[in-house]
Amino acid sequence: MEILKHIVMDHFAQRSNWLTNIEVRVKLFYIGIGLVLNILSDDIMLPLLFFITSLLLLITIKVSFITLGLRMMMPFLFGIFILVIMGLHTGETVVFSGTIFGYELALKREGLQIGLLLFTKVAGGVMLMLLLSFTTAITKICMAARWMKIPETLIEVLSFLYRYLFLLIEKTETMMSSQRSRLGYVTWFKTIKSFGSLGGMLIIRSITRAENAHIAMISRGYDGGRVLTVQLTPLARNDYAMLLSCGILLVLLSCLRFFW
Amino acid sequence: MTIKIKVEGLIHKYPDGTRALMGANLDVREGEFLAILGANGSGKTTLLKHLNGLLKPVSGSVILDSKTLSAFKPSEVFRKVGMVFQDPNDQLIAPTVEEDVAFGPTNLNLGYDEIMSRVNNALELVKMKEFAKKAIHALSYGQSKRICIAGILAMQPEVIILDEPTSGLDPDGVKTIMKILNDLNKKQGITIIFATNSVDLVPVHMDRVAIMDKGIVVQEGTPERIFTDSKKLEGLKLELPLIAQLMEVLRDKEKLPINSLPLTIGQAKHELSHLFNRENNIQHAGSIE
Amino acid sequence: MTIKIKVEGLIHKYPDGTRALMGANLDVREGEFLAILGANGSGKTTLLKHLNGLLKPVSGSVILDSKTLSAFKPSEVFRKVGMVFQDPNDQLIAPTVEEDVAFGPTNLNLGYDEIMSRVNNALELVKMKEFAKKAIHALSYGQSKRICIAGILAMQPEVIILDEPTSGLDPDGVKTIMKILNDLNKKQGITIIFATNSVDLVPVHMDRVAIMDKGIVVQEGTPERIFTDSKKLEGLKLELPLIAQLMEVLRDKEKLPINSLPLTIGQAKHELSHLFNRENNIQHAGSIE
Amino acid sequence: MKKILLGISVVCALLLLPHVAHAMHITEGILPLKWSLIWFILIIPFVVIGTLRLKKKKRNVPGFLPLVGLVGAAVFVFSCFPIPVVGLNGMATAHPAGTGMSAILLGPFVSVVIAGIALFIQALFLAHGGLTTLGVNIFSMGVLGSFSGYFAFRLAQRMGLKLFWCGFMAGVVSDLCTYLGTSIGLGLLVFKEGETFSVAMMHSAKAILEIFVVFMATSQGPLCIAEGIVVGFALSYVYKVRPGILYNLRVIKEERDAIPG
Ligand SMILES: Nc1ncnc2c1ncn2[C@@H]1O[C@H](COP(=O)(O)OP(=O)(O)OP(=O)(O)O)[C@@H](O)[C@H]1O
Ligand SMILES: Nc1ncnc2c1ncn2[C@@H]1O[C@H](COP(=O)(O)OP(=O)(O)OP(=O)(O)O)[C@@H](O)[C@H]1O
Ligand SMILES: [Mg+2]
Ligand SMILES: [Mg+2]
Repeated sequence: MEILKHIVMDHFAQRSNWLTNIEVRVKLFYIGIGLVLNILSDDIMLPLLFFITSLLLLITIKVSFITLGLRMMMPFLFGIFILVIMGLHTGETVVFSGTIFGYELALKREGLQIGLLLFTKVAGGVMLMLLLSFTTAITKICMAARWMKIPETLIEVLSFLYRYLFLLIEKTETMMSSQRSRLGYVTWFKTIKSFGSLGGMLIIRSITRAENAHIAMISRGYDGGRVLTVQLTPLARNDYAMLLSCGILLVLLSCLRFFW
Repeated sequence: MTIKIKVEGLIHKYPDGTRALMGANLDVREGEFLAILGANGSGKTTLLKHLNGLLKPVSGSVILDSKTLSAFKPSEVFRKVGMVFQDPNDQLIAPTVEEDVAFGPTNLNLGYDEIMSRVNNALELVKMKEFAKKAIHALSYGQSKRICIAGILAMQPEVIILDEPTSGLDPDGVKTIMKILNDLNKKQGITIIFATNSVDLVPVHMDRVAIMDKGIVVQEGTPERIFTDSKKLEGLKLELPLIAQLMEVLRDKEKLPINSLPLTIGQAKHELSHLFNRENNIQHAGSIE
Repeated sequence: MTIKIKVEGLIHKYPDGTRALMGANLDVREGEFLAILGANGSGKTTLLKHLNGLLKPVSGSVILDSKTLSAFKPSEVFRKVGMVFQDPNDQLIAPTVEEDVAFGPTNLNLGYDEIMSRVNNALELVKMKEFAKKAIHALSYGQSKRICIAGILAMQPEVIILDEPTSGLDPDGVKTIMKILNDLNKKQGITIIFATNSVDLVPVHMDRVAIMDKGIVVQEGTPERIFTDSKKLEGLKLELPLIAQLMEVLRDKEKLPINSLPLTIGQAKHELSHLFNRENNIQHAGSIE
Repeated sequence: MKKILLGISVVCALLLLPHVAHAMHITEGILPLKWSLIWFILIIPFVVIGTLRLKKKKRNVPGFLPLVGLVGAAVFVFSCFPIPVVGLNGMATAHPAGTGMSAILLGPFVSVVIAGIALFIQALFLAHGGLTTLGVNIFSMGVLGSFSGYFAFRLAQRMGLKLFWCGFMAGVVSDLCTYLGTSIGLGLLVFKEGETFSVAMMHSAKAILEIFVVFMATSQGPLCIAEGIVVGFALSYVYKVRPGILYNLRVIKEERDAIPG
């Protein structure tokens, strides 16, 4: 639960600043191309560049470093893990070797180099993603998804899920607190059992809520049609300008590689 | 006054066999502010859900504008009669305020401009205009309540039904909601039906009261007619408004000469100061004498 | 009187950056019935959750029985301080009433007989003995509320914390719960802390009041000391109890000679009958003269 | 000296693993474009069928949309339960996959869609997983997890086991398969173009196996069991309290009468 409490929060995206005000399609375009270039890259400069520029952009809107650090932690650990795995499995030049639990292991230079590249790609890619999520509310993404002709049903499920996620987290926390304050989590088995009934309650709660939500929807005239309503305004001139400059920037970035 | 909604002999049985309504009768007059009182489980919510056809009765009928409800298309009924549920989290389904308020009008198949103007109007009426772009989960309880009302207002209904809209709100929040509802009732002429457990609100804001008990409406009338006797109300698990309780005690225990039972602070003030002045005058008269 | 719980400079920040407590101070005395009032979002729930360690403060401390909370094992704290949350559905964990009340004692690793006697006692105290075998989902709202309290009582706590236990209950349900709590407080000597939005309950049942605003406790004292002025309370989004509102109007607008502000029906009756009798007596005296 | 360094790095990896496995999803940036596309193509049929089913049910079953959204949210929250387990790395908390549960409640195809949406949200807002790695993650958690869990549940039911054990099987199997999927996704990274197919496969298989073993040896092995128990308990809890729910979702065949009050 701690994870959720700390991280599922879009309040940065709810604020108003120059990054959140950029048209969502422009942002998606930039981030999308950026992510592809990032995984295509075969040296560490481009990923690092993405990492640094995104970080700088996020700093301009005063994102707290703690939040940023918390979100980067998991991908970084994963990156280190990949570094070790690649080191163990790829290449010829053995750097270190030995046996552990009777199992022969050897770290190789080439593998470590690839691992390092992957590590920077993780850093760059994740920072690009964070740039998107810190500056774009999920509803904007839903709108853009509709514009991209993603099936409406999927978007509706996404927005429902997102809408009720916060509520269920809060409810679950209260239920957990009340179990905890009656000592439901004192031993391992009790903990597992308490989680079991918590899971059960969660299912029951979500289903009764779904029934109530459906009744409320019917009473507001819902007959199986659309759920989401507000549409994107058509792209304006400065959106195109932004799009163009992003495009030029990306082309420049990927060309830059050849001069390194 | 014309009858807006007429409920006749409504009987409802839930799938599990609970008989929640046992022949309820009720008249809702056009343009009135009607309170529905009743103990927990007396069938208030069940009755309200029949008024816009969310539940279907086993027998009996609901007549809206002198036409039985089953003769309407559901969408027509929902357009005329809007319902605000007790828990705002059940009702707010879209991720942002604006989208949620637009949900109803969209289902009416209006044009985009019409939808947006209705959304703006509704938000204006509940004084939440600047929250249009906010995420629903970032609202406080009282704010969500107001958005629920806006969502219904955007459908421009003739009747609004509210199920315990003030429970869990602080005194200031209660005042705000009641002010909004009173404005809608008095200025826009919307008929309001309001289920509640707080008897103290009733004499201040409502024109008429219906009391439910065990699935039927046992009494109907003006607050002055209904709130006359604490004994009878106790049997219905209710009580007099606090001011009335005080005045009743003064009348019955202290034998003060109070005739009609004042229910609100205004009435009680009037009555008591009157009484006091009379005493004073008598005393004055006495001393002059 | 000994201090049971002492809260010193409590600051709490939710993960999203909301500063819900900004240095709250509070003394809870042993055996008292303390009300915590405050507008929606003023930090009542957050404060209460600190009192049994469910939340950890950023800074400041909670001292229970003159030992800081962090020096206790969590299970010890939960045994001493029980908490009843607002929504009973969030708390009833087991499928039947009996199993649910037994949940806490079972986790204390007591013997079967001890568990059963505690369950029976607890159910007796909340007057729900005959419901022992009922399924949880077959209970009414007020009944579930009482089972929640029983579940906490079965752990034999020294302090019970309740978060808005009366919201959504009918007047009769409110009376029952308040009677149960009063008995627990007066007869069993259990310290009770009670967060609420209904100011009218406070002067009738509670010994002391703490008022919260924007994350701090801004006032603390007896109801008589706190409820003196409607202006100040309005700034805190609260109001005087209805009876006090009436008496204030009589005193300030009608210039009736009322000295202290009566808060409950009993006090008001006393004051008013006194007033009228005095007048009557003077008048009498006058006419004799 | 070298040995010590190696030892340290392996121990580091082992210690880190539970945290990595926390996320369970392959992080953004790790897959090269080729693999990323291959995985996306692999999952397309499942997602398309799932979406079509959703669409059809949305039209035919009133209230299906909020149901899927809410159960999806519930499963999302469920997958964040911090379950304490003991592994090689000592006491740690791990998170269940949850797809077993959603597959039981909503059927495997819809469950794939739900998993996809959950993964999308996690990628963006938790930085768990990623956008270019969405394909492989949906494959391991959504497709493998859902179908294996669903079939394990139905199989156990066919064998006449109690509901608890059916849920247990679903939880354990779907969790194992999810990790297997993640291991495959990671292990295939060492697959090299230059080598002959069989040699490259050998290498990859070795890597897959190693990763999987490391996963299992740290907290994730015990987690499978724990997730099984939790899912089992949760289902039997629902069965005890509101059997009608399971019946309406077609999880169980006959509706037992409500508990006599
Ligand atoms: N979905 C349901 N299935 C079965 N019984 C129900 C259902 N909803 C309500 N009931 C029962 O019907 C009766 C009337 O319930 P209703 O909710 O209408 O009462 P209420 O007056 O609104 O009470 P409250 O003040 O607690 O909201 C109660 O006995 C209740 O237990
Ligand atoms: N889990 C949470 N995360 C972030 N902010 C929160 C959380 N819970 C409460 N808050 C915020 O903290 C503040 C205090 O909340 P709290 O729930 O303590 O108020 P309260 O006095 O109990 O209000 P109410 O009368 O509505 O119950 C509010 O501004 C609220 O929005
Ligand atoms: Mg009701
Ligand atoms: Mg609260």
